Amino acid sequence: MALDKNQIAQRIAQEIKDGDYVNLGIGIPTLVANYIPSNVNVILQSENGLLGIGPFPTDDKVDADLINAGKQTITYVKGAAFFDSSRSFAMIRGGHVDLTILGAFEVSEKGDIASWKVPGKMVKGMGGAMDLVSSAKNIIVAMQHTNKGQSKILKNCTLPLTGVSCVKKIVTDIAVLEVTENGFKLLERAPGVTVEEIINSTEGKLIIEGEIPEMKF
Amino acid sequence: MALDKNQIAQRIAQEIKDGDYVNLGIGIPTLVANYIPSNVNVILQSENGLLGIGPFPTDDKVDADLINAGKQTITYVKGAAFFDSSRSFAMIRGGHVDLTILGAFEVSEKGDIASWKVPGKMVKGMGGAMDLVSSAKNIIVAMQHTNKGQSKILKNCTLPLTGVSCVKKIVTDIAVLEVTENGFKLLERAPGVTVEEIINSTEGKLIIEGEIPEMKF
Amino acid sequence: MNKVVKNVYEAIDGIADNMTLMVGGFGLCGIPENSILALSKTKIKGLCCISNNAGVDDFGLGLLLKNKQIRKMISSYVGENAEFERQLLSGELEVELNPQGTLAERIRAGGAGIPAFFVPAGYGTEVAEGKEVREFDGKMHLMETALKADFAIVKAWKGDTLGNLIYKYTANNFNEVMATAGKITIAEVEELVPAGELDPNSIHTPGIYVQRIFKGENYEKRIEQITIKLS
Amino acid sequence: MNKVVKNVYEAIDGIADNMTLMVGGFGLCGIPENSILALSKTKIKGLCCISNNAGVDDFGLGLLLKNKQIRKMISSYVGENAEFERQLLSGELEVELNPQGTLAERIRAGGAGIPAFFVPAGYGTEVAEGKEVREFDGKMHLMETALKADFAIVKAWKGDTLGNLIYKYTANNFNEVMATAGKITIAEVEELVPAGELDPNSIHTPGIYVQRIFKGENYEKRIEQITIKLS
Repeated sequence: MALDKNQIAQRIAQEIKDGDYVNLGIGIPTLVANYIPSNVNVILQSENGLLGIGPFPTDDKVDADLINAGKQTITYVKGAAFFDSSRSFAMIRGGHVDLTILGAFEVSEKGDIASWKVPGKMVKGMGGAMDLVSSAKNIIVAMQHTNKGQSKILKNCTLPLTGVSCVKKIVTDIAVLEVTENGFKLLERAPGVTVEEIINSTEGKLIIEGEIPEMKF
Repeated sequence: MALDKNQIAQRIAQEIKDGDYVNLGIGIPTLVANYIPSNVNVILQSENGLLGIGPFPTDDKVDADLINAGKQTITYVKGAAFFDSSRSFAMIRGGHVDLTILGAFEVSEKGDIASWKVPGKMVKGMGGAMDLVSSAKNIIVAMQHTNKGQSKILKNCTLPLTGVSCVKKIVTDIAVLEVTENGFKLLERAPGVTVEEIINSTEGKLIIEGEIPEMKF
Repeated sequence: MNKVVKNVYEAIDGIADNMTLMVGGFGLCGIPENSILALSKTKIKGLCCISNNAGVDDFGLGLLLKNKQIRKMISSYVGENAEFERQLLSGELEVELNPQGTLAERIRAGGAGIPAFFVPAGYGTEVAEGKEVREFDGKMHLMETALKADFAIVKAWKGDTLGNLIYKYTANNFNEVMATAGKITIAEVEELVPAGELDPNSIHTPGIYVQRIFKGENYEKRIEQITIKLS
Repeated sequence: MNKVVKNVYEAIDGIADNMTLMVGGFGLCGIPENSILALSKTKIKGLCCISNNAGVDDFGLGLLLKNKQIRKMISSYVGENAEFERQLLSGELEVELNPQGTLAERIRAGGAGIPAFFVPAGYGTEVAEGKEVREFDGKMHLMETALKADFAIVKAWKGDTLGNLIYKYTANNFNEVMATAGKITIAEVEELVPAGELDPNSIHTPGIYVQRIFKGENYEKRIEQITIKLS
């Protein structure tokens, strides 16, 4: 069974280590916050200028001056710090954020990522994605393995790139992949998904060594 | 009569306009603060991280965490702001300080300044002087016109430079000079000092047009 | 040293056709509502606006877009505005997209007297087109250049009569950095206090950067996506 | 996420021969007294210290100089120290002098992932030797490169258990910027409070930059030049 968005988020949450500073992109990555175990202390960075994102506010705590990078109202945790955009991206560019989790349209076997522009569609802009992917110590992509039957795990990206040779790991609806020098190494399968199904859904070079375990939740 | 240090400072104080943000160097420039008329509102910048230097503290107000760039204890005025060194020099380099007043060993007719290093003597370092002279909108130098009979107002500086083509005006113990494209333009004489004495004390090209007034205090 | 202006019209006095403006805010958060509204009531046109986003159809910079007062936007993300899309596709509007961190750093550089600097963001992408590429420590970087503006317009939470500013929470965003890069910086604030009332250790924008300041009125503070926890 | 260390010795654990350290402070103002004193009691030598100044003979970095623990200083002004002068003239000590603003910006760049940038300071002087020169907007600039350190050691007024720091007055100086540029940043603070007690709008150093924090003891806070107004 392919994973749903929440399950992808849940699997990615397992990658987060105690003490990590993490930037969560818009979409599935935002959901990751819901699955971080309570014994894992994590501080979430919001590139619009906050270290220490808290849960969504209750109705009476909504503050227009307190939003995340997805422009949703949020709260902040104890020990949070606010700063301006230049300092926020100095933090990101300087490699101080341990882990960046973001979505993508395509990833190549070299770790290139395309996530911001689809020719023929309105260009909305790259926002902070190019800064994040070019500087993060560790980048995990949350995405669908295929789109209308077409693989999005490719030899080369077909869409305009967001960054090159930067993605370290990918969690899709059917597999966990590591980007290595030799191609995508298959680490785990979604429960009930066969290796053959993953092979058939992957255009880029796939490395399969030994038994591939199912994801555990 | 040549001016003493306090008189040089007093004359320079006349150059300050209401609303100016001013950086005062160590030595004579620091004394300028004593002569700013009370109807002229000026904010003094200290490159170690303060906008809004106040007077020296009374005995009971001395605070080791509150010093100027000369490492003297100071106070701060109402409406002051503190910031770190990178932001302080961003302010300086960005040209936001209206006027920089500093001392010098030598100034050349091109506006070059030498103020930090004397061969054969212990090199203490340039501190913030190179940053200040390369970026200030307006630079006034406070200095002695001669040293042991040798002019310090030169065709070319002989000592290692602090900056090139940057000095706009010089107030010495005997004259006020403007640095122009064609040389030092004599603007004023110290009370009782003759134009001839200034000519004899100046090695660089001196431009004398019409009657040269005495400085007024 | 009188920086306090009577009202928003005095604040925006001097802004003219074809000028470059920086306008603070991220989405609709922390935007200088009063100044934008006042500009939308003028005939000023041909503006180049440096702003992370372009507002929504009927609020923020969307008001100036609707009036066709903007010739060019320099932004990182412009997705929430149908009129914007129409003008872009019709060729009426020029857009330069920058990675958000590069945009912020170019503005900082403009304020800090740094004409150019190197960043990794955008290497190998279309952002790199026409830019100098250089390797440092085995990693490829692009040379990016400083941005300045004729006027920077920012919104702060608290300000004093000397122009010192403090921003609230994530309403800081591009405001603090933009305040440093305007030839003239206009600050509209929710609270205007006498000099000396703000903690000097907690100033975000020292007054040296602000030429005009006024207390804004009737802040709507519209929220793009109200998300709440049901508890 | 436990950043609070027991004492200064745990804080400096891992600092080893020939490492590069950044040490905050301007003159003797805002220096990490506890950490320097502790280092002076170790056998660690061959250090490259990036610090605006070099202390005085018997305080601050002067303590490490006296023990010959420092191989190289990167500073802007080093004038208050006779032992320093002796070692420099004898060739025991290497010194690299940077304009103060360039030094601060190189450190910021190190923390901000900017490998190189252009500044006007030092053009036409001996500081320019060996550096790339480039003209921007009719003005000559030097290319300067980023500085990083194995350890950055800073002193703050207040800190919390997550490493957020607030500096007091001009004791901030190089501390805030250096905190961003250490692979490991050690913060000693006068007051250590639980996370949540500092105003999140007033943090100078967000905790992400600080790996170890402790409450310092017995601050002497020596003053180089006490100047008072007789009133």
